[in-house]
Amino acid sequence: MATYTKGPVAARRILALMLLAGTAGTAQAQDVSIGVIGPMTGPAANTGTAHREGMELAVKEWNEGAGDYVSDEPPQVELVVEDSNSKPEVAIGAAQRLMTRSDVDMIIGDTLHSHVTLALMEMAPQYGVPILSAEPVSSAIADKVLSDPERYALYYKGNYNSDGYGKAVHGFYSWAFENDVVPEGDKTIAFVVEDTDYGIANAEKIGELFEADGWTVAATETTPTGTTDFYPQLSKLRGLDPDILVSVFTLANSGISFVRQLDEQALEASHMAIFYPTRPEFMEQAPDIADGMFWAALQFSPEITPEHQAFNDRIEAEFGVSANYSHAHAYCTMVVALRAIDAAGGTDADAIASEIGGTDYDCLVGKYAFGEDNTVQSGPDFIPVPVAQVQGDASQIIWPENVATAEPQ
Amino acid sequence: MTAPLFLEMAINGLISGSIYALVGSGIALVYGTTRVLNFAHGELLMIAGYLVLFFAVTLGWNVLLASVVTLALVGSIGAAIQRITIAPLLAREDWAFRVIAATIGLSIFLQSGAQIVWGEQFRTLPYFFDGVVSLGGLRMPVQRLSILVIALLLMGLCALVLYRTSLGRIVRATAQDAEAALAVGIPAGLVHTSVFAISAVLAGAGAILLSPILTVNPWMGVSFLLKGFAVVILGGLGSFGGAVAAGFLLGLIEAASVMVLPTEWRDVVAFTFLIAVIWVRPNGLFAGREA
Amino acid sequence: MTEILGRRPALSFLICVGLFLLTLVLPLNDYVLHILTLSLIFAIFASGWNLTLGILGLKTLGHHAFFAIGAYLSAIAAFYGGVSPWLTIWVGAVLAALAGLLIGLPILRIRSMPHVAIVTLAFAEIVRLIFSNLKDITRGELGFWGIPPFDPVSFGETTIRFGLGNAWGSFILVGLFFFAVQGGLLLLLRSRPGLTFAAIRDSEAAAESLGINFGAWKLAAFALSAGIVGLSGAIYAHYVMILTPTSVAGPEMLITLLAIIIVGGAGRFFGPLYGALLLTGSLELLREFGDYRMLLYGALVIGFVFVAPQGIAGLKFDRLRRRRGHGTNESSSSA
Amino acid sequence: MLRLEGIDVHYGATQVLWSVDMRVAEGEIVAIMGPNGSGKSTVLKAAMGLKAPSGGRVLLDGREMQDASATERPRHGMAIVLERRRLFPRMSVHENIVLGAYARPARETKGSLEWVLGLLPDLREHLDATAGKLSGGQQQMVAIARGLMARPRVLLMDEPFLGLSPAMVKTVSAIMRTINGEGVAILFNEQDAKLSFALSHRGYLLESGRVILSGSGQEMLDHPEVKRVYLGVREEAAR
Repeated sequence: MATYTKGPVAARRILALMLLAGTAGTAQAQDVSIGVIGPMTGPAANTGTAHREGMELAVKEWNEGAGDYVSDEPPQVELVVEDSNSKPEVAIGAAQRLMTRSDVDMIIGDTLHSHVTLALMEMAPQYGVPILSAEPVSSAIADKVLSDPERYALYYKGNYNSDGYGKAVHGFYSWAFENDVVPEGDKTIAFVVEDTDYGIANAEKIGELFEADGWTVAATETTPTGTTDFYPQLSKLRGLDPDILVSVFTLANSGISFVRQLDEQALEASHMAIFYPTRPEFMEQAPDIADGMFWAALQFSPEITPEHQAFNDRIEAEFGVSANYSHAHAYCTMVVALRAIDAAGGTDADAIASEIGGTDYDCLVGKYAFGEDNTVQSGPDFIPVPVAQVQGDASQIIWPENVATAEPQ
Repeated sequence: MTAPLFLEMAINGLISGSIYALVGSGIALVYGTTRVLNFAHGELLMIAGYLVLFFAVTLGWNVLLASVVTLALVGSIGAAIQRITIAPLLAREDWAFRVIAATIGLSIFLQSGAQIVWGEQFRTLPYFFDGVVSLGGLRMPVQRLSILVIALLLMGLCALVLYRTSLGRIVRATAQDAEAALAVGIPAGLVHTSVFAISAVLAGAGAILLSPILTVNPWMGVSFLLKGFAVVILGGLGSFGGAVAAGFLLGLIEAASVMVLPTEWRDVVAFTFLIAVIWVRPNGLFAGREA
Repeated sequence: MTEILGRRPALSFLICVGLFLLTLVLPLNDYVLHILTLSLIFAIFASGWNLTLGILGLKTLGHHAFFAIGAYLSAIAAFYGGVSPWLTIWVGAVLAALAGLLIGLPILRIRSMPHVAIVTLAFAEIVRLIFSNLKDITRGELGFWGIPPFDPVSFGETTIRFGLGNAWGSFILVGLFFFAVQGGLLLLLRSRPGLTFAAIRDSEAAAESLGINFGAWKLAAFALSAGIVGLSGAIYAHYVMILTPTSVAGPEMLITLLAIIIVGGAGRFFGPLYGALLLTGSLELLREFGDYRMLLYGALVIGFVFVAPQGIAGLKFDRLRRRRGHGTNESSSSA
Repeated sequence: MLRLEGIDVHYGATQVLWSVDMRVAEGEIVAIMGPNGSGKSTVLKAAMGLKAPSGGRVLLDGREMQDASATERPRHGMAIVLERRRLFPRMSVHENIVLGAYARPARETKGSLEWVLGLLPDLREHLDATAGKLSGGQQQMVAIARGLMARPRVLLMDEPFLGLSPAMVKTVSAIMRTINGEGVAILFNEQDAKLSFALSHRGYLLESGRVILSGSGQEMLDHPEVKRVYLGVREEAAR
C-alpha cells in the first residue's frame, strides 16, 4: 500500500494549502480597492515597474489629500498589484485572484501588452468588473469592443489606437513634402520593426496611409524584440534604396544600435523613429549619431515642459528614479480611474464604467476623452502625437506647427 | 543584386557565422571528450557579457584587460560548473539525460539569477574600434570586421592548443578512447574540467566580441545555444573542425535568407536546413573527422 | 512494468478519481479551480510526453511543438471553419500525431540522444516561428483571440458552460479528459503493446531478438505521444481562448513541462499528475516571490535530478525496494 | 611482486570473480587461461584498477593498491595493453607511444622512446602514420610500445594475440620474450592453452570466475584436466 499512496497524500496536502491561500481574505481597511495587472517580472519588467511607480504615486497623492478630486468626500483607495509576466494566461489567473482573494472593485490592466489585454478584457463581462487598460495601443482591442459593444461595456482602453502614430507620421510627411523639408523621391517606404503587435500594427497602418497616396512598401522587416544587429537588414535595404525608412522598437538599445548602424551604413532615406527615443537612455547615448533624426512621439519631455519636470521631481522624490513616459501615462490612467470612482460615488461597476466613459480630463500627456470604441482619442484636441527632431543634444517638437518648439533643420 | 552588396551579405554571414563557430566548437569539444550536452552553455556567454560590462564600463578598465580577466573568470566558472553539477552525475545511471535536465535547470537558474542581480536592462558595450572601411559600394565598420578576424584567431589558437600541446594531446586521447586514456594514466576528471574551461572561454570570447553590437541581457544565451547545437549536429557530433565549418555555413545561409525573405523567416530557414541535413546525412555534413 | 506503473495502478487510479470527485463538493473559488484546471491540462501534456521520454526512453525536448500544433490547428478550425470545438480538438490531436510521424522518422533512424534532443528542439522552434510569422491567420504574437469555448451541454434544466470564467464547467471537463487519457494509457500499458514499449526501453537488443519490429512500434508510440500532447494543447486553446506562439511553444513551456516530469518522476505513470499538481500549485503559492520564482524552478529541477532522480512517484518505491535488498537495475541505456 | 588476494568483482548484481588469488614474481611471464566469459579480462582490469573489486586486495611489492586509482598505478610500475589494442585511432603512432609515458617525468620520455624503439625497431618507419590505419599486428606493436613507455615492472596484456595472423602471433610472442628479457614481468590472458602455457613460466586456469588450477607452464600443459578439456577440444575442432 505504502508504495503508491504517497502521491495522493501529497496532492491532498497541496489542495489544503491552496484552499488556505484561497480563503485567507485581506482585511479591508479602505473604501475602494483597485487591482493592477502588469508585467512585473520578465523581459518587460522595467516598464511594468515604471507603471507601478506611476500608479502608486497617483494613489498616494489621492489618499493624502493631494488628489484632483471630483466629490467632496473622495474614497480612500487601496492598490493591489499583480504580475502578468507578459503572458495572457498568467494575467487571467491574476485577475481571478484579484476578484476572489482581494475582492477588488476595478482592475487596471494590462498596463503594457495588447495581447494580454485582449485576453484580460474578457474578464470584464465575466465578473462584472470595470477594466481599464493602460499603455496598450493595438487597434485590435478597439475592433473587439466595436464587434460587441454591449459585452465590453465595462472595458475601456486607456491609450489611443495604433493608428495614432500612423496618422502622425503620414501627416508630418505630407507637410514635410509640401514645405520641402524632405524630398519625395520615387515614393518608396520601408520598415524595420520589432516583432510585436506594437511594431507590426504601426508598420501596417503607416504603410496603408502611404499606399493610398501612391507609395510602394519596399520591405517590412520584423526582428525579434531585443535585436541589436541590423546589418543583414540594412544591407538589404541599401539595395532597395527607399525614400523613407520607419523603425519601431520598444527597447532603447535596439533603437541605439539601429541608429548607429544606420549611420555606419550611410543610407540616404529619411529616417523616422517611433517610440524608442522616448526612452531616456536613448538620448543619453545617441545624440551625435541621431542628429537630425525625426521621431514620434515626444509626449513626455521634462526638458521642455515645466509640468513634466514637476512630475519628474515628484517621482524622483518618491522612488529615486527619473520619470519617463510610462510613469506619466500610468499616473494619468490611475487618476482617470480614481476620478471615475469618486464621481460614481460608490463601487457599482456600471456607474464607474459610465463615469470613465464620460471622462474629460487634462492630464500630463494631453486631454483624456473616450470615443465610441471605449478608447482614448488621439489628435491635436485630445492626446497630441507630435513629431520631434533631434537637434544638437535635445529633441524639439517640429510638427504640428501650432505646438512646434523649433523649425526643422 | 550588385557585387558589393553580395560581398557585404557574405561578410555579414561570416561574422555571425564566426560567433556560431565559437559557440558550436566549444559545445563540440565538450561533447567529443565527455559525451555531455551542456544546456547551460549559452549562459556562459551571458555571464561573460555582464562581466566584461562590469570591468570595462562600471570599473572603466581598458577593454583588453577587461577581456582577459573576463575570459579567465568565465573559464573558471565553466570548470566549476563541470565540477559541481556535471561530474557528480557522470557516475550515475541514465546520466546522459540527467545531465541534460540538470543543465537545463542550471540555465534557468542562471538566467533568473542574472535578472535579479543585474535587472533586465538591455545593455551594450562601446565600440572597441572606430572607423568604417569603405570600398566601392561596400561599407563595413572596423568593429564588425574585427569580430571575424579575432574569432578566427581564437579558433586557430584553440586548434593549436589541441594539436600542438600536451594538454591538447591528452584531450584528444580522451576523446578518442576514454578507457585507453585512463589506462595510460591520463586523469579523465582533469581533462573534462579543462575541456569545459576551454569551451567556456570560447563562448566568453564570443560574448565579448558581440557585446558592442548586441545587447547584454539575461536571455542572450538562449538563441546562441540553439544555433550552437545546430552547428554541432551539422558538423558531425563532437567534431571541432566540423563545428567551425558548419558555423560559417549556417551564418552564410542565414545572411542569404535575409536577402531573399523577410527577416522573420531566417531562423525557420536555418533550422529547416538542419532537419533536412539530418534526413539525408544523419551524421552531419563533415562526419568522420572528430577531435 | 511495476516500475513504471507502481504496484496496483488501477487502485491508485481509482483513488485519484475519488479525490477528483471530492474536490467537486468542496467550496473552491474560481481562482483555485483555474489553477487546478491548468494543472490537469499540463498533466495530460506531461503524460503524453512521458510516453516517449520516460516509458519509451527517447529523450525528446520538442513536445511543446505538438502542444502548439494541437492548440493552433484546433483553434483555427473552430474559428475560421465554424466547427464545434468538440470536433476540432480531435483534428488538432490527429494533426499533432501526423507531425509526430514527420519528425519521428528521422530521429528514430538516428537514435543518438543528442540528435534526438537537438533536432526536436529545433523542430519546436520552427513550429513557434511559423505560427508567429503567419500573421494573416494567427495574428502572430498579438495573440489569436476569438477562439470559441466548448459548446455548452444541457442536462434537463441545468446547462454547463465552459471556457475561461466558467470555472466549474471547465474543471469538470478537463478532469474528464484527464481521466479518459490516463485510463486509456493505463489499459494500453497493461496490454501487449504496453509490454512491448517496456521491452523496448529495457533492452533494445533483447526486444529485437524477440522479433519485435522496433521502427514501427517506436514510431507508433511517438505519434500517440504527440497526439496526446496535441489534444492537451487543443483543450488548452478552447479553455484559455487566446493563444500566442511564445506562450504555447516558447522555451518556458519546455522548462515548465520538463520540471513537471522531472519532479513528478520520468517514466512513472502517475509522475505527471503529481508533478503538475505540485509545481503549478506551489508556484502559485510562491507568486509573492515574483522574480525568485524561476530561480526556484531551476533550483528545484537541479535538486530533483541530484536527490530524487525518480521524482516523487519514485520516492517510496525505491526505498521499499532497497529495504528488501534488491539491487537497482532500472533505467535504460544512455547513448 | 604483484599479488591479487581474494578478489571479488561484481557487474551490477552479477558476481563475475570469486575470491581470485594470483601472483606474479619478478621477471616472470604468467598466463591466465580460460574459456570465453570465465573472467580473464576482469582479473586484469581489477589488477589495473580499471574495474573496482568488491572484495579482496591488490598488492604491489607488498603495498596495497586499493587507494591508488587507475591513473596512479602507472606511477607505481604497472601498465596495461588493453584488449583489441585500443590505440587513439586518429593520432600518429608517435603521439600514441609518447602518451604511454604520461605518468612518467617528462625528462625520461626521450630515453624511454629510444629504449622502446630499440626493442621494437620496426615501428621506427611508421612513427608518422595514423595509428588507426595500421594493420592489426602493427597496431599491437604500437600498443605494446605505448605500455612499455610507462617503464613498467609488470606489464598486463589483455588478449594480446586476438585477431592476429599465425605469423604475427609468433612475432608478438617473440617480442614478449624480449621484453621479459629486459626484466619486465608479464601477466597476460589467452584462450589457447598451448600458446598460453608454452610462452609462460607459470599459469592459472580460470573457469566461471574461479581459479581452478595453477602451476608452471609445463605442469599446466601436462595436466590431465587441461589436456582433456582444452587441448582435446581444440584438437578435435582442428580436425
